Amino acid sequence: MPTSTQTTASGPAGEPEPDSHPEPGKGQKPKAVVRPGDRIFSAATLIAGILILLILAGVALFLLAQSTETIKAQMDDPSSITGGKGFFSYVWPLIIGTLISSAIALLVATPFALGIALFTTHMAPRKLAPVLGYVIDLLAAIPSVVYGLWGIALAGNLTAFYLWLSKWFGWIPIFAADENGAVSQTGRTLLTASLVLSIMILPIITSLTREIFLQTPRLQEEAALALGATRWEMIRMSVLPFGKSGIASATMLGLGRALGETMAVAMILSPGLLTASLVVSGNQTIASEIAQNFPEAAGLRLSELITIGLVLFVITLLVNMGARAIVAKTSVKGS
Amino acid sequence: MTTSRNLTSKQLPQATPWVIAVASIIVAIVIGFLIFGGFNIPVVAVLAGLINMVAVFALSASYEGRRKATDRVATTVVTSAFVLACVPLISLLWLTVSKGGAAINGDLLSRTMLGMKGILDQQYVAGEATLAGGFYHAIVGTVLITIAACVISIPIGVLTAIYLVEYAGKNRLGKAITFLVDVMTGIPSIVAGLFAFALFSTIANLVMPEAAGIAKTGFTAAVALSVLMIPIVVRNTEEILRLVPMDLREASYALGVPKWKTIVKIVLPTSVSGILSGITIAIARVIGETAPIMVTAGFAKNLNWNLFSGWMSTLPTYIYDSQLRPVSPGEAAIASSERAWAAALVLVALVMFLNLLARVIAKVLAPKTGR
Amino acid sequence: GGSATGEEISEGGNSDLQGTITGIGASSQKAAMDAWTADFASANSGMTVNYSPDGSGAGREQFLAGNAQFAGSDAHLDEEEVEASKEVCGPEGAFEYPVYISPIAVAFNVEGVDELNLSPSTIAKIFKGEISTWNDEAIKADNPDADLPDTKITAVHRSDDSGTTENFAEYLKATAEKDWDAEVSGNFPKEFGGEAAKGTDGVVQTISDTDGAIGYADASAVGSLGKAKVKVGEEFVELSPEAASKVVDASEQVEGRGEGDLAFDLARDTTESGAYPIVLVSYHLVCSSYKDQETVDMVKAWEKFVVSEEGQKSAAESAGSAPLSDDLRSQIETVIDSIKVEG
Amino acid sequence: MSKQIDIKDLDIFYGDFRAVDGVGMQIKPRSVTALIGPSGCGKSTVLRTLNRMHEVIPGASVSGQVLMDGNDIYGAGVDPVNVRREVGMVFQRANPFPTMSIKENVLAGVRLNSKRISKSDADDLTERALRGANLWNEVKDRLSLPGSGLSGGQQQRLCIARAIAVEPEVLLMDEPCSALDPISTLAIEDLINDLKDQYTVVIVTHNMQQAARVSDRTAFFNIAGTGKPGKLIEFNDTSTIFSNPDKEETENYISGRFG
Amino acid sequence: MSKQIDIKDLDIFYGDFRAVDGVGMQIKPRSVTALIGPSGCGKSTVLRTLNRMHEVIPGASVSGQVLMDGNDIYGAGVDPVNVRREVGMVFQRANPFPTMSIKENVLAGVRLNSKRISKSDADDLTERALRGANLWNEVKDRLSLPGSGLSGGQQQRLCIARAIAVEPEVLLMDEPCSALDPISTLAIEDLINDLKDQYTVVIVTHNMQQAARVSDRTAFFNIAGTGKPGKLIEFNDTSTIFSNPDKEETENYISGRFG
Ligand SMILES: Nc1ncnc2c1ncn2[C@@H]1O[C@H](COP(=O)(O)OP(=O)(O)OP(=O)(O)O)[C@@H](O)[C@H]1O
Ligand SMILES: Nc1ncnc2c1ncn2[C@@H]1O[C@H](COP(=O)(O)OP(=O)(O)OP(=O)(O)O)[C@@H](O)[C@H]1O
Ligand SMILES: [Mg+2]
Ligand SMILES: [Mg+2]
Ligand SMILES: O=P([O-])([O-])[O-]
Repeated sequence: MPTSTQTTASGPAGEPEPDSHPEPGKGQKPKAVVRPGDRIFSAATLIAGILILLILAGVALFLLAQSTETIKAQMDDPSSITGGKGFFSYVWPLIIGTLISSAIALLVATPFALGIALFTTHMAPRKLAPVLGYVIDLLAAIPSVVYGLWGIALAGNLTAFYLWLSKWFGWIPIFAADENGAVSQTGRTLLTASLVLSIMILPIITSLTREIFLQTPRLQEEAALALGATRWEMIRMSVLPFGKSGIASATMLGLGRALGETMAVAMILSPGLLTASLVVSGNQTIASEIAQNFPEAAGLRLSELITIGLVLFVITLLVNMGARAIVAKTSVKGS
Repeated sequence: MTTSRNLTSKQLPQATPWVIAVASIIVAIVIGFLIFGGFNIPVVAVLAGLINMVAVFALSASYEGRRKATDRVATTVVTSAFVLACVPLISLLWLTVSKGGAAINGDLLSRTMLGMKGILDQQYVAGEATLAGGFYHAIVGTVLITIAACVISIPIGVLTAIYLVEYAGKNRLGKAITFLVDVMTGIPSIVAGLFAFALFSTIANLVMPEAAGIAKTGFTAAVALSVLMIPIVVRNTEEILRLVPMDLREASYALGVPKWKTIVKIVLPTSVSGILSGITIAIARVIGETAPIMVTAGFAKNLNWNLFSGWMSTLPTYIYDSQLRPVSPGEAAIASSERAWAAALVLVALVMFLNLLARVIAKVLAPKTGR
Repeated sequence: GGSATGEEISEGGNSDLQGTITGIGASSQKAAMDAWTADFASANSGMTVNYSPDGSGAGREQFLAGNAQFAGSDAHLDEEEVEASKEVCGPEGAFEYPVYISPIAVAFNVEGVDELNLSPSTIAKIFKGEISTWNDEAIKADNPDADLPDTKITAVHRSDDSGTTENFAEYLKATAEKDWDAEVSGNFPKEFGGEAAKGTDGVVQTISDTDGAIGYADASAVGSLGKAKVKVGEEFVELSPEAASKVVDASEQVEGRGEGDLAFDLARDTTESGAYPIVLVSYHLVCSSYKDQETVDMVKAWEKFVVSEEGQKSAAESAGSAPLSDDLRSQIETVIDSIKVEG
Repeated sequence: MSKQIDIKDLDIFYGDFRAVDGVGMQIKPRSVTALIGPSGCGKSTVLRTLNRMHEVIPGASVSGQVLMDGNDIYGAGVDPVNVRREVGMVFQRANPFPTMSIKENVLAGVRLNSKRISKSDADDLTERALRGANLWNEVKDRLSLPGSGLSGGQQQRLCIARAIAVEPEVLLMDEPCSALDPISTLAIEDLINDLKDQYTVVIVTHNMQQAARVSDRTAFFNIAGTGKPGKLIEFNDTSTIFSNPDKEETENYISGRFG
Repeated sequence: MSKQIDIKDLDIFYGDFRAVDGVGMQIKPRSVTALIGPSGCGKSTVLRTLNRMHEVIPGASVSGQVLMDGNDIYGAGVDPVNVRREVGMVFQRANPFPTMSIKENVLAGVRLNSKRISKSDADDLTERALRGANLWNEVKDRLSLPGSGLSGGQQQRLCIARAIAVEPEVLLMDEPCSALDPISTLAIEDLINDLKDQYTVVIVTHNMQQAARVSDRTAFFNIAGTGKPGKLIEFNDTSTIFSNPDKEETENYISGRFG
């Protein structure tokens, strides 16, 4: 038995912390004792985690493998790519469209989702709240096709509004009318698609934030109330800070869906060339481009579509990295 | 010590918010007429909302003070956000329920599309026959594929979340998984489908190179759905597990309970309601998927109980197909549309049932905080 | 059409057959396929025919990868694909022949206008966005008697890659090349602008919902919308199944193909009287040889039924397609008869 | 300026369960009143009704009156927010805001009332409140670190600092020293002594010596058995309660061998 | 059977921060040892190292030895789970399992260690443990109700019952009575007295009279200032510590006007 020992905390599978204090010669690490039950269980969880990595690696590999044809074509003969000007000029309008629609969806949905979550957890009558939450959960189940049909109906009703927008706010490029002074006759614009997307991601964001708001420790809420905080101040002091990282996660989940949603956008959007204005027809998202062209695609075209899928994958990666960096920066040190 | 504060500060009468709301709407309509020369619902709504906000704040701030006013505005904003969000949501549900409710009948639930052709729909539309066809096969497909997807994703998802929360600490693998799970949420559903199909085609080619088209099965679809479902399960579960107070784990450790048992018997039951709700939302998310099912499970018109061989239909693919590619195009497409809405209603009801079930389970297992 | 005689049923239906055959491909054939599979199954209770309307491209891809026994396609195979088919289908490669002929309507929704005549170049200009109101001189010229409003034209095209678009564009390219300067493909040229909608149904719905809209869609789906008469030679031809079949009969087969390959180069620019040149011809692709006799029997029985008078009539009823001519049918039947076991 | 609190015939319910029955007492301004009694007798419950904090608990309700300088805090038109601004509270369990730094925790209440507070005022106030809670020396070098990183006792003192920073008129303390070491306890008791020059202080404590030391008047609550409501047994000057109580029940409880 | 604990040159770290420095003491079997000292001096920290509970805190580590009957609990091949089964613990804050009923809470330790226990044994054990924690009478009619529905003091006693139900050899208590009323405290102190016939008991307390009443030996910890590590100042028989301490520091602390 060693004369002196030193152990580190954290779980059996946790990485040992580097020796943080200078005690040369004193510490000799004994083998961590792990019970069979713990070993099996932690191994199971680890395997599950690694399985996810494998799946993701599989998806990435699949995308890469299928993209080689496009990459080759891009190098040998860029004009063979759809649009005739090479892959990048084909894909960048799609990237912009995707980012814009997801950003709008997120900007619209997040405040509403927080509103719903707050309302159902802290404002609604106690008996009513679970029912409301339940109804909103249901919306996650409505298939994209139905959202698509609904969105088409919505689009028709939005044309008047878009006309109005372009009349009064046309000086803002995103609300500008086209050269004939007209907006989309059908209302099937990127703005409409984004609004429908925002409704689609609403239940996903709401569900998680609601669960988190519900978990705010009573002690925290009481601390604020006892200082004479109004309900809103209590929410700002206790509930929102407590839920911060959860809100970020929920938003990321919503973003994932907004980025990847295919069918509803494909049905609603009247795609076209990239335009700054969101009230005329035009623009296209990656997911919708894939959905619309996949059935008839073969050979190089199929590879192109999968390559833009890869691009979307990378976008998701970058957006998530960015979001994480922001969350890490803004969250309070420590705690 | 500063000035003395009054207990019974001035308070607006209870009905004030409602009065202001109604007044705002009237003013908005008037302004709408004066400036824009017409009645436009969105304009009036936006205008009314803004006027209401300003009025509530102004009135409350001058009478009750700034903080109370902020509280009132916040309450108004949150409540209106809720109400406003409910409008599309209710409209969607209503659309489904009214259209589906009008069309649904027992025959649709018990028949398949086998033998279905356009002429039958034309006869129905002409009033010469009853609505033919049905989607029993799609209900079965949905249930089987969803169950299979759950069987794959829930253990992987929950275990991964446990790994992240209980074991990974701040190690690199944990961080990598957390990050990549986020990335995974952004995989477009069709890509998930293509991936699963490519995977199983490769496997099928290795195992049975002779057989044509055996890669398209319900199970392949379940795998595709799992790719979409796992990240949602992980993310939700992870967040919920992190909320379990350390106190409880310590209490258990101090009793000499091994870590894994602490997790299984203390941590999971404490958070079961949240986990189940996360799983339900994940199921709801994938149960409505169309694109990945079509590329992985094919498109069946007949009943197939076998997940591992043969094509399958699910309710969303059925709805998609009926709506976008009616059995009889043109005038009689309405018949396909009716079947589609009935199927949509069934799908929503299915999720509603699942949701209820999850809530009942959660209630039984959840922390008992009632005094 | 002819009546379904007992002989025909026994020809198309062999009730001893047991098994499943799978097809993938064009969505345009979906409605017809629904009718065929339903009828075929009632005559052959042991057999199931699956068809997944994933799209022509997917159909050809999957068929050439050996994942389906037959495929439906809105376009015939190109040279490369013909070569590729030899790998899965034996030395003679794939057989292809038209099974589904459907006129494409130029449908419109303009208040107060019930009939419309359009020349190819006017159509091209409308879809290019060069003509933007209904009372434009060019339209007036085609319709001297009509009372055309000054409504803005909303030209609706398919947002998804489709056989309908490809055929429509091919027609314009052949008949109004000066005006239609885009390359022919299944994708509508984005630079021409206009409104886009997904699927035949989406196009029809958008036209129905929008006053002043015009678009092209499979004739069977346009319902009660106005259908333009198009200028062929010197006359304006109304859309009808017979008129559509006429174009196919007037067309030439693609050169340099094998015995069993009945691919057509459609004569879009035909001036034949009464022919309606905006048609979509959708093919079936089968292998010249399969690995076992059962499959051969099943495919033969199935395909024979599809092209039989009865099958074509059923599709016409349910899906509104134009039946094949007797002449073409007998050619196809010879091809089907030559399907054999590999080796 | 401190306030007098008159409690009249107060019943408190948790749903259907009557937790406290018929309490009546008069809490004098500028004094310290201690509530003592066995666990579960309703001390915390009574305390929370004095600033309407029980309303946070679903199903909790009161009947009766609580008058502050004659105004019923349960009267019509009374805003619980105003009540709580004047009646500060320190809880049995420390509850600093975990996302806020130590300094932000102290200033949390003040920031609510007056958004604009100059940096130097804020610094002054922070120091004053933390000194008052006898925490200043321990944390002065880490004011910007999170409050949740402190030890239990330190956290509790932080909460006291937070409560006194808003200078309430009445201060309710629910076993504020139960997690504190003697030195901190001494400081808090001194603080309570200081506070009573200006404020009305009500404290729940299990430590009878503490009650004896800091309070002017003591209320003894007891409970007849489980499921029975807690009742106010005796309310009198602390000296009387500890030397010569009226009721035998009080005598028995006090004369336990505790100190 | 109880065990002797030898602590040898124990340093405890939170990450880089040295919280406790060079503690050495011998805890006798069948005795009660009290740890006293000002807040933040590391009493809780030392206590947690005796059953390796500090390992639950990320970054916490120890160097030095803790011998139980001569076996180093930090030695190679020692399973912390086994250590904790023999060394029970009651925390400063009550933490009943919220998903479990009162009875399930009491039986949690037994059940979770998957010992089969017959229903009548379980009932017996529940009653025994709850009586030992002086909670039986209050909860005997609602054993199947959730444990989180009890008052703070009741919850703490429930946790004590839960800890003693597994019949450990050593019992660590971190301010177990800080939320308890005198009657419950008395019962717990009696219980501690009973327990020491069989078990080794280590208790952290702020109540010096409690230390004086229940403990045989007392360890006084102190801290030189914030950021400095806590140190064991004096460890001796309780009577010596309270009547005639060796160190002036101890004397100063003890002679505060606390009781
Ligand atoms: N939220 C609640 N819901 C239902 N009953 C409650 C609640 N809080 C307390 N009780 C019950 O009310 C009674 C009084 O509880 P209270 O917490 O006021 O006691 P206490 O005197 O403060 O005890 P302690 O000294 O243990 O803190 C107890 O029987 C308790 O079980
Ligand atoms: N989890 C932790 N991480 C970092 N530092 C900690 C942690 N827990 C305690 N400390 C620090 O270690 C020192 C000792 O803390 P400990 O909780 O042991 O004190 P204590 O004597 O139990 O005090 P109290 O009487 O207030 O409970 C303190 O300075 C504290 O700030
Ligand atoms: Mg209490
Ligand atoms: Mg401590
Ligand atoms: O039949 P389509 O290819 O036009 O969908």
